[in-house]
Amino acid sequence: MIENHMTIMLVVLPMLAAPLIALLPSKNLSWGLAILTATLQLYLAVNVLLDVQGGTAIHYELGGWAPPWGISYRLDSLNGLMALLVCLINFVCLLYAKASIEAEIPGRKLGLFYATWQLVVTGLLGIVLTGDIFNLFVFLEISSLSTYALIGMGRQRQALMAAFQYLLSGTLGASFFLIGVGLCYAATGTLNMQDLASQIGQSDQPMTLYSGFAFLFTGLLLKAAIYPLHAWLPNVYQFSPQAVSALLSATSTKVALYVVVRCLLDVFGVEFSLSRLFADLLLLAGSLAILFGSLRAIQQTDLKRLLAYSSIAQLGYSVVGLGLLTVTGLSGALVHLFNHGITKAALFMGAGMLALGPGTTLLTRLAGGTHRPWLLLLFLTGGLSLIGFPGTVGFISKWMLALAAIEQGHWWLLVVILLGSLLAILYVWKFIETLYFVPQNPPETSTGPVPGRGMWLACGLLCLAIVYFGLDTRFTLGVAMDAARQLLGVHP
Amino acid sequence: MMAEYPPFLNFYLAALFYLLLSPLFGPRLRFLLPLVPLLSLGQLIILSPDASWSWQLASLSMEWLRVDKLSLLFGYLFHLAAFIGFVYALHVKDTLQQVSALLYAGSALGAVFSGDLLSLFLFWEMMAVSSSGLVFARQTQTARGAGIRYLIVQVLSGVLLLSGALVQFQQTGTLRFDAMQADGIAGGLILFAFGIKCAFPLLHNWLVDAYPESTASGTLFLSAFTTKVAVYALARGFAGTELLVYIGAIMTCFPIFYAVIENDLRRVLAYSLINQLGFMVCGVGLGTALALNGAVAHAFADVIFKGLLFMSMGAVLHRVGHTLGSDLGGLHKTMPKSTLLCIIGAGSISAFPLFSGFVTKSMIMSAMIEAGHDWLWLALLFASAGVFHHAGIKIPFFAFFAHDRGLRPKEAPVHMLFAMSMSAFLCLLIGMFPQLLYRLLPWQMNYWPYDLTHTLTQLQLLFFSALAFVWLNKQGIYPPELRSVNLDSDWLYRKYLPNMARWLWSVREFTQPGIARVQSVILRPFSHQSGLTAFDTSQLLLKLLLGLAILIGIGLLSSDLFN
Amino acid sequence: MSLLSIDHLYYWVIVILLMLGMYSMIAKPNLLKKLAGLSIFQSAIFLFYISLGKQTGGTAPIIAPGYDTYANPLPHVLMLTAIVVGVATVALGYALIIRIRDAYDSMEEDQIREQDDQA
Amino acid sequence: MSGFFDKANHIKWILRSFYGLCVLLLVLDFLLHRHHYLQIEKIPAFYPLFGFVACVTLVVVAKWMRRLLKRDEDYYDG
Repeated sequence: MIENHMTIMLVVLPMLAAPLIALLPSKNLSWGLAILTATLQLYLAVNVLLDVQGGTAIHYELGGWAPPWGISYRLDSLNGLMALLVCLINFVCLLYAKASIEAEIPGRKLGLFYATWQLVVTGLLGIVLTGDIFNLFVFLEISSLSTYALIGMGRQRQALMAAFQYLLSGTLGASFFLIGVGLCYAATGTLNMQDLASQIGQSDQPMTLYSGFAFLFTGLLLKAAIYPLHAWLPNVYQFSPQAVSALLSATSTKVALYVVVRCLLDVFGVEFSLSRLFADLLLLAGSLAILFGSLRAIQQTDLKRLLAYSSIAQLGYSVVGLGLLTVTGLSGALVHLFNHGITKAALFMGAGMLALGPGTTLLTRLAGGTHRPWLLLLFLTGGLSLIGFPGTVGFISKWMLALAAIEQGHWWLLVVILLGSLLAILYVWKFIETLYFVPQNPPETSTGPVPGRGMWLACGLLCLAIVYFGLDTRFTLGVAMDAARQLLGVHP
Repeated sequence: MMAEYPPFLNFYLAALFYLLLSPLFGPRLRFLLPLVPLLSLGQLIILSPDASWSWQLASLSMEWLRVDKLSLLFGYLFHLAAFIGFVYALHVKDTLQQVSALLYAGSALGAVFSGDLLSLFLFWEMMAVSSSGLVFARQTQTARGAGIRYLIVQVLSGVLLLSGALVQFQQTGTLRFDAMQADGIAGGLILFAFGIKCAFPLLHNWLVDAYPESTASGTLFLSAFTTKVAVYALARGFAGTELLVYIGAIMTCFPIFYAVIENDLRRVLAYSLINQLGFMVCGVGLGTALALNGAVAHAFADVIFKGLLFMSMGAVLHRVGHTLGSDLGGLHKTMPKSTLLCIIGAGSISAFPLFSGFVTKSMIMSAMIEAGHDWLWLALLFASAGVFHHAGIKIPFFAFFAHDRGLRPKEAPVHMLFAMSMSAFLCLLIGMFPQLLYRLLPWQMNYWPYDLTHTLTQLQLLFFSALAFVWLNKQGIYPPELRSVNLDSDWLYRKYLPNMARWLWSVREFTQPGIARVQSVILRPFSHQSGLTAFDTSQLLLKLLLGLAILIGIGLLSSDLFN
Repeated sequence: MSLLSIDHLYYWVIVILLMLGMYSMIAKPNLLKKLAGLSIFQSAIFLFYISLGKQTGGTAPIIAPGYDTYANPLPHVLMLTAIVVGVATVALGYALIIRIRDAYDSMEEDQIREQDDQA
Repeated sequence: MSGFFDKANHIKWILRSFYGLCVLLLVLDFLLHRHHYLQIEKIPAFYPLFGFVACVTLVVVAKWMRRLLKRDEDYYDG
């Protein structure tokens, strides 16, 4: 019985936990319940992913209503991987959040913080698992609204403005998505993804469908911060509470990009959506993102902002992989979503640990961090992964993407990918140098809160994951290849 | 059976333990470091010759242990170098340096035992990163600058290697690292990558830029591994590539001119390192058994005698604080042992009979004649005379003799002297009993260096080079040591490109007001204030809307309706 | 032109509302007015959906004798959800504005920016 | 050892023995029979001549190069 409901439990658990957490009297209890939920979810996510390995899919009909009338949930390798990413990051970030967030947010608000956090996770998992496109919109808004609230809790007052800006631009993106859904509905009369997929070819209103397609995707690309639509991201990542930056950087843009992949390949289908021009557009946008993001990252003087721009660049890699439209490229893109997720989360956590004392992430204020040599290890691992150094996860994704670029004879793309790595060295070096080789003047005596054990544990876990999945790719790359084959309809 | 794992693991694990244990035991731990290469050498010796060890990575099999005579020779050499290096570095209490050195030595070993291009790339990049730690460890502004330039060039080499590997994989479906063709994209890229690490002409600048900026012991490690791994890779991948003979000949000749006018004695040694590499590259390019043996044997000898020279200059750096020829002199009075050891190193690099350089370099020279490259042989002969001139005489002369500047530093510390003595002993041992080294060489050959002709001609060449030095000095023609920098190919990226960038920037500055005016006209209805700060919501939304409009436009255009 | 016909009038209203909302979001420095613009923008989308369900001559979808065309109820139902989402968004926006006013003592974006620039 | 190289006649003695060795090597070139691999080696006293001329050329060219290439010590920092 339970097994049948495992999929939906992933979404329902945090939704139920959220109000309970808000009501619990002490911050430790709230956190305890949150981490308990997260652990359960992680267990469930691993289980369902194991269930769908090898190409089967789980269908779940909400309330017993069969699609296209009822809402159905569908789980295959693709969203199984994403669900695992969200649950994993959620778990690790919660581990980290305890000590980190208590230094940033007054104690009476902590219950609400964890409750909101659960809502973000509910929304993200809902997006990942749902098979209904309007339901997806609702979850998108659930996660976005709770995200705005979390961002607004940042320690500096700029966080409020960042949250407000994100609210405006995020709603803009979601609205475009909604317009797109409406137009598609007008053309096909259905909201269920699979049903939609079967209707696409037969629609008698192709113009409406194309407009819907265009609106839907631009809205999603905005949520995913893909190159020309990335402008909202740096402020958000810079001013959020530390744990929230880590959570968002690893999940929210990734999940949005997942929706792009799902809609593009599964719903609209390769022939419909990826006429050559559109695929080339993705390649171009991705390449520009890689170059632009890396160059801007080099210019930054704030560690978290630098990481934010690097995120824009790294998302570009996934977009490039998507635009290549081959199994190699797509699996590279998908595995990069996962790989970059854990890498960036680790780096934001490191930044948060440095910021505990000074309360800012300005690089000049963080200089001379030699008193924490372990953090250097974290920054090195994460930084090397951003560069794409072999032995880290970053290498795996870039290797796949580079291979895919050569397969297609896109030499310029290979140059862009490698150039991106070289630029990454510069910005990675920039923060490592400032943090560890520039003596601070005057030397700041490191008082203030010391990173808690949970923070170290979380960082350690992610670092291990970066190296482990960099050396043993059977699991991550295997699932990504499965998903890519399914999406492109290629059978091994 | 237990011992059948790649030796680099010994060093990586040691690095990990050092990092873990150093907070507990403090710098005392460093006294254990020389044991690492010793124990690892033991493992290498009992390693069975057909051992192999591979790792599955994403449908690729990475071969981390391929044992043959060529890789074994370099394996022994690197263990030896690491041992000497850690003894020499016993005074260093800097965790960064120790860990970098361990990782660096381990990576070099990993590279020579790699059976495929991907593993080679892995260790290639590990070498780049770990070795740059040794440059940064000097903790000066110039070292940081040199370090980042070094790192970029090294990683660039790795990136080229990766591209080559990718192309080869795409074309042939295999990543195995064996003899390759230099024509074709894959081979070309890989050769270029090797060439950077091997300091080919015009690609050599990272070496003379960064090596002299490292710490006393750091330079020793640096000089031992990176370039020798490159020689190994060339010997394995591109033996017999004619192009390399010419490149090698140029490499032997051009650095000696720079070495004569260079002031920093460690930089002189860096130039002479390139010169020695030139001989090895020539040997690889010739590709005969004798030449290849000569190349790897010379690499072996070079690690030891160049190390010895760098160690003696390191001792000077350690005691005096700099190695500028213009400000040194007369050190033999208080550092007699270092002086003597330095002279042994100088004798070896100059290839005096009975010193190690002679028994290895003469193989390459003989192979050159056998191959009929008469003119290139003359160039190499010229370079040999030049080596003696700048490394054999100039280094000991300007540091330990020349004008007495009144410096009275203490003799080098005991552990340094011990490390240097070991190297000196090895130089003489190889020089006097070359068969010890010859027996280890990978290819079959029949060669004996000490015949009358070789010995006599070499002595004549060297003595009359020395005579020229004496004569030039007496005539006052010899260029004095001056505090200066000499332009080299790094001018391109250290001066020309920054200037270009500055120029472009000024163009931008010039046009900026115009652009801003246009912007403000377009955006006037929306702007309440000029200046783009982080919190201009209007700007943000405008940007987003513009992006949305463009994407929607293209999305619609791309539809079938318009096609 | 069919696009200009009276049949498409409501589309034009929707487009105009969308533009109005966007203009207000972009051009007004006052945060409240930006938020109001967002609200207008969202309302336009609600109208768009509602117009989708409209059938000429159709009535509310309750089966009754004498009527054979009904409006499609689904978009209307969807909009109930969307309105809830919209309300939540605006409420959150107001909450943020209140906190912004506490922190900066202003709701005008240019004044807020000045304060941040000085800091 | 410490004052050994300070005395002028010690230096003179060293130099003289050095000159002596040079002369000896030069003479040996004519007395001993050495192998000739190449045509050019047959020039009498080829190696001594080559060694001397090579080094003088090296230094002269390097001096000329220095005029071209020498910059201030802080050239790149500016």
